[in-house]
Amino acid sequence: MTQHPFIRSLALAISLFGLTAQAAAAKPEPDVAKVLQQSFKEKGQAGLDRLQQDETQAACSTGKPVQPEAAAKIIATNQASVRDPADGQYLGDWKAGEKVAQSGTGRQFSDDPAKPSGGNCYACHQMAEKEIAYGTIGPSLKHYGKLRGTSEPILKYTWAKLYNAQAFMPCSLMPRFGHKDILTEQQLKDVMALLFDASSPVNQ
Amino acid sequence: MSDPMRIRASVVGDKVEVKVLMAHPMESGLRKNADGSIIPAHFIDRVVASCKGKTVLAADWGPAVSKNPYLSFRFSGAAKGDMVSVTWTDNKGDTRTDEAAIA
Amino acid sequence: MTPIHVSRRKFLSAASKFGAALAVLPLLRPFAAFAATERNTAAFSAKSMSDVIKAYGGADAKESTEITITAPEIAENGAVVPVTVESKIAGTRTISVLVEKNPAALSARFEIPEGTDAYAATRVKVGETSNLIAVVQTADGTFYAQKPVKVTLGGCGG
Amino acid sequence: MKRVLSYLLLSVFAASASAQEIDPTAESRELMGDDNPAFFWETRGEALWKEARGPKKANLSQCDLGLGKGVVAGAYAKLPRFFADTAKVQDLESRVLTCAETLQGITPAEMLKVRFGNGDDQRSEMEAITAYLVSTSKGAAMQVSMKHPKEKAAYALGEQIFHYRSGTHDFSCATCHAESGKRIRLQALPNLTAKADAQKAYVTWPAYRISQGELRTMEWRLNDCFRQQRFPDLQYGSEAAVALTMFLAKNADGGVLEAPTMKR
Repeated sequence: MTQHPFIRSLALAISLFGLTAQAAAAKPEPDVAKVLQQSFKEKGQAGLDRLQQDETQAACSTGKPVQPEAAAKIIATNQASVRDPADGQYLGDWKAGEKVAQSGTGRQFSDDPAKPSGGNCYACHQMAEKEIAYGTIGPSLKHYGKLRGTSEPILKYTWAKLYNAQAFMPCSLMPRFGHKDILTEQQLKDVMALLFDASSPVNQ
Repeated sequence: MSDPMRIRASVVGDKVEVKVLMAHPMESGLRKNADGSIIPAHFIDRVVASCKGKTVLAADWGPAVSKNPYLSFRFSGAAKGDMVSVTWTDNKGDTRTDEAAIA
Repeated sequence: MTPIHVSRRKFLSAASKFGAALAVLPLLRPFAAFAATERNTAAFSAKSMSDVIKAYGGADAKESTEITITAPEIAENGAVVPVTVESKIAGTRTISVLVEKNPAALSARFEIPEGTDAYAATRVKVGETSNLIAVVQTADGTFYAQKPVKVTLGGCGG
Repeated sequence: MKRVLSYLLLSVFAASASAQEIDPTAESRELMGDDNPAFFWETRGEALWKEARGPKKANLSQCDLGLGKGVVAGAYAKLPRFFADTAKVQDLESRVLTCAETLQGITPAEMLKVRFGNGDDQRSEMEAITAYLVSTSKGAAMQVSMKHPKEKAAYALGEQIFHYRSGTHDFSCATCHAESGKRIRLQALPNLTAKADAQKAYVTWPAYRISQGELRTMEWRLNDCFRQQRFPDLQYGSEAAVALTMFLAKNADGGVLEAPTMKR
């Protein structure tokens, strides 16, 4: 039942080698969606459509590790959704990126839909060393660019990971910031700069 | 109308330990409403505790004391059954007095 | 409270309108008086420890290891930070709790009559990571101790 | 011997370091002591419970919370449960709404006029009543029945809702609450699928939330989690709310109730 990304991908790797090949995961009972529709009400910007799952969400709601067939499908679907920046530039302004990383609002029924959403990166990740209030749901991103450099492949991979984390890790806990229109292209670039810019606090 | 305070006074060794919880918004005067208007300051600014006619603690407070304030202190010269009385007054002139027997 | 109290309040607000409160107040409020007294608005609007001490007619404060501040290293929420101050300095008459970076530094000032321990516990608002300062007045002078408290973000952020 | 001692010491330090890492704000809670403003809600709630109100001018003292009419102490430890008169599984809050309607003639809409208080002049009667009722179960161990088929069904439904990923952010309850030793920002996250964590979490609600100056109940806790999951507004006492509470309460079986407590 673990959600740890490493273990999950390990399990995936093993099952891809046919060691634990099993039938596809059982689907949730059909009436859950109906009960949810009856138990929630639209409020603010959050309509009842928020309760309708896409294929990826449904496949990741079993409470069990995702099975190989479903995993391959998730990766394929989500890979196809990734859009590189229109102008080919991956890096924006790290100072704006830090603001995106700090902000946890956006898309909640209590939020003003006219205001930009945050990325809330610090909720789950360590980033700049001076920010001690970081979560541990995701891996530490401290010194992200310093450790990896800024080659084209690593920029491209990181962009895609922010855009749609499920393109690489089926049932990743991370929101699909680009694919689900949570962050704008400019905001994604700014977060990229926060991760890669040599003067960003993440790399100090 | 404000809720009564919770006053707990008990003998600890040769002292009396008093713990008081007060129900009060302790509004700082710095916060804004949803419409942008300032919420006026509203806070307890004076607290006096007494036992057997003698002041055992007095305090001046500002709006930086937390909402639903807590106060604890210790004094000598009283015994089980004696009454401890606490009075607060706020910046709007509201006041409240409650008392409790030392246990 | 008594009508006298109210009229003093009115006087204070009138006085502060003319900017006179700063000068007049310390005179109105003798240092060791424990009876109902006038609020020292100058002290409660002061931005720094030294201005708070000045407002109470004190002079330079000496740092003292005989004052203990108990407060969390990391506050779970800045809105409610538990703080306890205990002074072992003989003849402690008042204990003040200050938050260095709050808009007004002074949070609370406790008057300690004869027979009451030089000890007070309360909970204060701490707007941002800051020093908590405890100032103790005795007949011999003014002393202080300080302790840093980190204020951070908890929860989901929204 | 020395070696063993220093090893023991080392492991003690290692243990405390990791506890600090997982829950950096534990010291802050510790120093708060047991002087909890929840007391004000408990007092108000008790008065509301005993006051003759509503069109029927009755109080709530004949309410059956599962242990028989008028039995309050210990009832919360056995909720949610199936009630024959409503033919439904109910949590504490939805059961109180039933009692207010049948005994006092006060409609749920009236009871929920202020569903969640604002820590100031907008006070929720349900938060006060819930605080009072739960406080009478302090020290009781959670013991939730799964005998009735509807109780089993509610648990199973709750488990599915717990894992249901949806909305703009793909979040489910499990996103944050299905792994041990994690935190969000500095906040330790209970793994609600693991016994020890599930107990510790459940037995500490309702709680006085110091950041809001308000007493919060499990109905609020679930509603606000879903808000942050970017879901719509979970309805008070709805089938989903009760089922999820059933899942959490049953997972906390054996845990000793401490609520109302104080939280950040």
